Amino acid sequence: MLSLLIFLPLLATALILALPTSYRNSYKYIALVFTGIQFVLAGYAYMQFDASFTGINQEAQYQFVEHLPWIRLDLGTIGKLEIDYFVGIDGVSLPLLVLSAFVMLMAIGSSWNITKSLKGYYALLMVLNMAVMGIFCALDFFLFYLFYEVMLLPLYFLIGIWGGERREYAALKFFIYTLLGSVFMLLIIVGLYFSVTNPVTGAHTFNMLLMMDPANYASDGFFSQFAGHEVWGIPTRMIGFIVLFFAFAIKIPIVPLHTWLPDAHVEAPTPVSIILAGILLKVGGYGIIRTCYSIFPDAGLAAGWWLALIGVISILYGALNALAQRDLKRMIAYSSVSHMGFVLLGISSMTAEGVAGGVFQMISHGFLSAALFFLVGVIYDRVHDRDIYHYRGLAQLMPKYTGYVAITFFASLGLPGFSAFIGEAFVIIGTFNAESVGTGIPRWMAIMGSIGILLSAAYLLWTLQRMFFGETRLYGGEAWSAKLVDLTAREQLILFPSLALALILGICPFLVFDNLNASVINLVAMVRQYI
Amino acid sequence: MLAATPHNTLLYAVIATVCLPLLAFIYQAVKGRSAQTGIPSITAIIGSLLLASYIAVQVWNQPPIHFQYSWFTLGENTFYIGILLNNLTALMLVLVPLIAVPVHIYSTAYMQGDAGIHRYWMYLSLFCFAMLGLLVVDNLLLMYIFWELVGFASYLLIGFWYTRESAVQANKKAFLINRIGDLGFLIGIAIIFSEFGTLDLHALFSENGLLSQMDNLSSTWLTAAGIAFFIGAMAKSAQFPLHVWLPDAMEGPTAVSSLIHAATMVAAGVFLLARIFPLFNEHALLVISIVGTLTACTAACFALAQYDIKKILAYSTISQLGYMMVGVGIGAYDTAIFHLLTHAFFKCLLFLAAGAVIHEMQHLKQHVQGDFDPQDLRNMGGLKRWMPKTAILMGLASLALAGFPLTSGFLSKDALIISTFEWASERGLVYQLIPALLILVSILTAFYSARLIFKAFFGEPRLPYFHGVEKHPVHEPGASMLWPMVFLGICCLFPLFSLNPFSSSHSWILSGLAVPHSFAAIHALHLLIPSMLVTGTVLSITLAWKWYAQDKYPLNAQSALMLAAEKQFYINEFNQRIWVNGILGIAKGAYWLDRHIVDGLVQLFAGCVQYISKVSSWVDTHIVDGLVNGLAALTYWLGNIFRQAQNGKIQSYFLAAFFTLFMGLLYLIFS
Amino acid sequence: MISITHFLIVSACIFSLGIYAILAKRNAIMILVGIELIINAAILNFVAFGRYDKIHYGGQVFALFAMVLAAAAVAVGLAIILNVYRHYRTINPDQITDLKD
Amino acid sequence: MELFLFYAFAVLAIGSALLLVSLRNTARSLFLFFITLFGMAGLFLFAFADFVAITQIMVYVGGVLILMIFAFMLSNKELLQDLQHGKNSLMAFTRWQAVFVSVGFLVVLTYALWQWDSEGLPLWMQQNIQDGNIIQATDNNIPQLGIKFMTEYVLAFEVISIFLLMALIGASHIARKEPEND
Repeated sequence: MLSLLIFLPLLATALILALPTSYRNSYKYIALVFTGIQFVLAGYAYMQFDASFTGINQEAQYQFVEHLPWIRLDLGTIGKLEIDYFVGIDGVSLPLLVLSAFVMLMAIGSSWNITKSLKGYYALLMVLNMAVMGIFCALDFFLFYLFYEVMLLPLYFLIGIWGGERREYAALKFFIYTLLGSVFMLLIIVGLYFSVTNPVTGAHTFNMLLMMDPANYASDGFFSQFAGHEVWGIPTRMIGFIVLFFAFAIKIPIVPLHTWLPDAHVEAPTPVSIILAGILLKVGGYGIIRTCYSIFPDAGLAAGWWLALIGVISILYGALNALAQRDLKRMIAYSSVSHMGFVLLGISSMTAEGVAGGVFQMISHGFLSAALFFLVGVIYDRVHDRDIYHYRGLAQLMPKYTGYVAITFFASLGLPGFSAFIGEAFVIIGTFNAESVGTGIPRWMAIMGSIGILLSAAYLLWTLQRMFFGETRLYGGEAWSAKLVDLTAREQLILFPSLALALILGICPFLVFDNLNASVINLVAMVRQYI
Repeated sequence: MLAATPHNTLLYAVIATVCLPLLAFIYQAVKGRSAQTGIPSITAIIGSLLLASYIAVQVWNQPPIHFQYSWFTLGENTFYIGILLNNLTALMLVLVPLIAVPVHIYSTAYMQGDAGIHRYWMYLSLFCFAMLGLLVVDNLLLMYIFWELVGFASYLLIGFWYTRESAVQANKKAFLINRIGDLGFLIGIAIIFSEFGTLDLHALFSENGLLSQMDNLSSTWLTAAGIAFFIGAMAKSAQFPLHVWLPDAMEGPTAVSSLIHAATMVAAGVFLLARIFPLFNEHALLVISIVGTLTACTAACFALAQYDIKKILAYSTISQLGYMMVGVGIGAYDTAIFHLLTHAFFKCLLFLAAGAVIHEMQHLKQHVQGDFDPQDLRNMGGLKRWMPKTAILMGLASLALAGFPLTSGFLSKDALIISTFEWASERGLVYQLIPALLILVSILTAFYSARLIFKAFFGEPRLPYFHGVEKHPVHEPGASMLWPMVFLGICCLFPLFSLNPFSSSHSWILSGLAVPHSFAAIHALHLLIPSMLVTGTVLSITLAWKWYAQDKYPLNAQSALMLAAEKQFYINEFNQRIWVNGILGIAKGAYWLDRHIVDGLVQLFAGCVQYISKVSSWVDTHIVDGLVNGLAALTYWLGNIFRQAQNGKIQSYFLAAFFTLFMGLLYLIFS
Repeated sequence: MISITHFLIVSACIFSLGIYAILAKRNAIMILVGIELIINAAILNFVAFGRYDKIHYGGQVFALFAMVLAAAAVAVGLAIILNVYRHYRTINPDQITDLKD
Repeated sequence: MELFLFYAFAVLAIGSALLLVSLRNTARSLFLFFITLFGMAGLFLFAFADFVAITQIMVYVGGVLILMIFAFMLSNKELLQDLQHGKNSLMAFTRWQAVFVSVGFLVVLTYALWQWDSEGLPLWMQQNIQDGNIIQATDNNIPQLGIKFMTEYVLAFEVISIFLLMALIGASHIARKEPEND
């Protein structure tokens, strides 16, 4: 079931590659159909999901598990190499899986206008699709890492070939940044591998779930909780946590490591921006929950204060930067930094409300930012300009577009009734609550974080006012007004579901929370035992 | 879980009351441009009114009724969707549609012919839905949701004429300032949640709620929570210094101003405070009363110097909201709600009447192709000749605002001021400042309302267009505008609220709310205060008559003080310069930081790596590869030289042969 | 009696000049002349050394043989030159480059 | 006196050869070549090879040189061309290459001679000098040569005769005029 979900796009890739170029107009339909099937499969998984399973650290608590031995090598004195094909989902990965399938559909829908070497484009898109699905399902760290790396490559090419003017620069920056992170991750993976043994077979293992149980660590293993190893006076487990966090923090991204994001977004074509913002950033948040906190709960708890501080800084800094932008896409990119800061803040609070709010914020930001980038793509497609000051009074020219933009902006600035509100509000509430449960996050951080909500309203409304209201006045004059036609049916077809979803989740957050809750409680309990 | 069956009808009635405007909103949103009549909205709001009346009758003076459904579970806490009905809710639930219906009907005429009228009805219904939802919900989270939705609807309506620069500036400002309040609200929610673990109003604030079981109400976090919620209320109810959005919000259509920015939404802050009243401890209450007093005073002063007819009314609203806040702050939130109710009617009427005037002035402007501001008092004067009914209704509302006997305003204002006096006398001399200031404000209120009436309707017309126009465009408004005004005018009179026109204590509202006051009643005040107020009011009206109706204005209108008052003591400029520019400056700085320091470091790092790689690449190309290339080049060069030999010239071959021979000889000799 | 070294030095000079003529002259006939000079230098050496061999008379015999050979070479060479001239209308070896790569 | 005459002949031979190679006029060069050959023949005399000297004059001057002059005259257009277009290419690269190689040979040979001289005469020469088996000025060489040709070197003589014949036939064949349509 999950394997089908993961590897279906590969079939599409093969099909696209096999078809001669004369069928190039059918590629998008192939991609669409396969992603559609994926979405249906993800929906089926959602329907079949039993919300009472707690996931996180026990294999029995995962669902749709497929656990096959993959690579078994006897390395003699070093021990036995044990890599499994191990996939399964719990409450944290399920919503992200559904989100990925949904955002992929959006991305393919917005690729309709791409004309440059379609075969390569759709093939890469499908490979990317496979990789992200794999990341959210993988429970073997080796497999996880594999998918993580596979994800980078198509993105590099998608930005580097189909991007804007400075695409090579942006693609390279993105690639090197992320590669830097994954190299660090590999370091920790290897360290963990040599510390952890499978109690059944006695071999070293990459199984994440086994890594979460302190009993499986060799008594003097490098990352063992009981050995108390230190490097430069820092406990090894703290180092492991920090380095692993660093790897995912680049993806989220947190503030000092975020500079790839605006460049990558600005240069990437619209569908890639959608995937970047909609799925890729979530890999960071997901990774922190799935690996950092689950494998190093003690270190995570100790570092929580700093993580929350980074989250708060990201929120405020991202929002302030967004306020200073002239480029619409760049503004949205910075707003992503700000919104993802909430995710980090929520997770680091380690309260059920905070973590669930963080995950919810990821979901919500997933399709809202996708919708935002799509909306930017709409006017960029028309006149190839993204400067906010070059537009004025678009509302008269493009009333439907303005309507969608206004709704999306309000949804993403956290208007109640839309999903972003639930995410942000519960992150704030959870963080505020952290002091009561003793995870060490002071309350002023929640208050500072909430200022981010105010700032996000400021930059979004200001943009709305500058671009859409007032008398129509365009930089490009009459030529632009002729080109700036209102939304087409296809564009509405893509936007409407995402906004509808935002509304539905805003009103019915239990659609996510019910499935999420058991896992979150389990995670929080696992971490809090180290208080 | 469903409550006992007899209440089921009530539940459905409540849901229907709230959702009828929502249905109207959805219907019109789907229909789009073709839904211009507004009939769905009007039908919905009338339905809501009827149902609300039914609910009020059922609920009034009954124990609170509470419905609750689980919404979602998060951690160990379950969040509920629920309805909590008590007397306060019932009152407000009737008030909102009661005001809204006349406004809707008025709008059919007022907004006629506007290009965006389909949006107007949509937004108006959305507002009604949000406002009604805000009233009935049973927990703070839902309340917050509707709280923001109300602000959102207000945003949409203020910016209704979105091509006007000032309108879109105003709605942005309104939303942002409300956002500040929302943050307060949100933080308040967070504090409550982390202290009590629930957000349920009933569980928290009912008679046996969590708060009443607390021994020590004076903990810091509780004070913080109180102040946080008050900040929320401050923004929504336009309390100083967060009031700045309300005067600007007058950019919206006047009917909207009357409903949202005078009668209902701005009163939501007072409603919120009343609903969560047990939360407030001494400190928080004192802050509330001080801010309320300050607001009442400053807004009254600002109102004195305004020329825009709507702005005067806006400031007067702010000032009256200050009164209500004082009412809450002294613990007598029943008087505050009472004043809220009476104020809703007369202020709504004032706005509608002002709207009628503006409407006619607009007609005049179009008729004579003149270029003047139709809202400016200085362009009016002597209008009673053409619009006598409007003049009478507006005068009536002004009297109510000024607190003249026989009007509703007299009752509520007196009740409020008397309570304040009673409260202050138990505390000490410094506290007496608050009631004293309130009396002063009351007199000022009378003065500026009189100024408004006299300048607009009395005296001689100030514009030349009024003279010698054949068929005069200025006339009484049409029936669909007039009748709602008449209805509201009736509601401004005392019988609706109390059978005894001179004593508020017999009012059914006060007895219905039954708030236990923390201070003893002083009966002497019930005579003293009203007579003081009436005397002051009459005097100030007389003075205003002399100054404005008879044009014997003794002051310099251009004096610095007057200008400062007109500009609200430059508070907007202050905000602009300090906050807005400050934050924009910080934002620019942050971006600079991002570009040059953060990204700069990355670039520097990248540059270093690049430089190193350039060096190594240089080494590679010039040294390592250089050797190889050099060898290749040498071979090539030699090859070229030898190729020269292969030039087909016999002598070259000879040369080569001899040269080789020569070399061989040399070898032989020297080896 | 003249020492052998004298002969050898003269012969070396003639030899060198012959080489020079072969390499530098722009006329096929002069190249032939250069060859003759070299052969003459060789003959001089033969006779100079032949003086010390009265028994076999190898030096003078071979000097005579060399002359015959030279004459034959000249005859064939000149015939070739004539043919070349007929073919190329020149006897400047610089302009006859059909052997070029 | 003997040495003086030797030097005179040597200077005559070398000088004319030098002049020969440096002149641009082929006709004059050929006449200078005649003088060189004559000088060389003179030098043969000093090596007591009178027959060789006579043969030199007869074969070279009477045969080779005449042949050359004929050949030159058959292609004498070259002369005019050379005079008209020939540029003074004293500095030309090929010229310097030639100078280098020839001077190089001269130096090497001289050096070799010097080396050889200092080592003393080879063994067979010393033996012959000791045995008195060297040709004296008074010796009559011609009968000896005839005897040697017919006895000791008869095979070489025959071979060279046939070779000469072949060369003559070949030369005449090469030099013959080709039929027009061949």
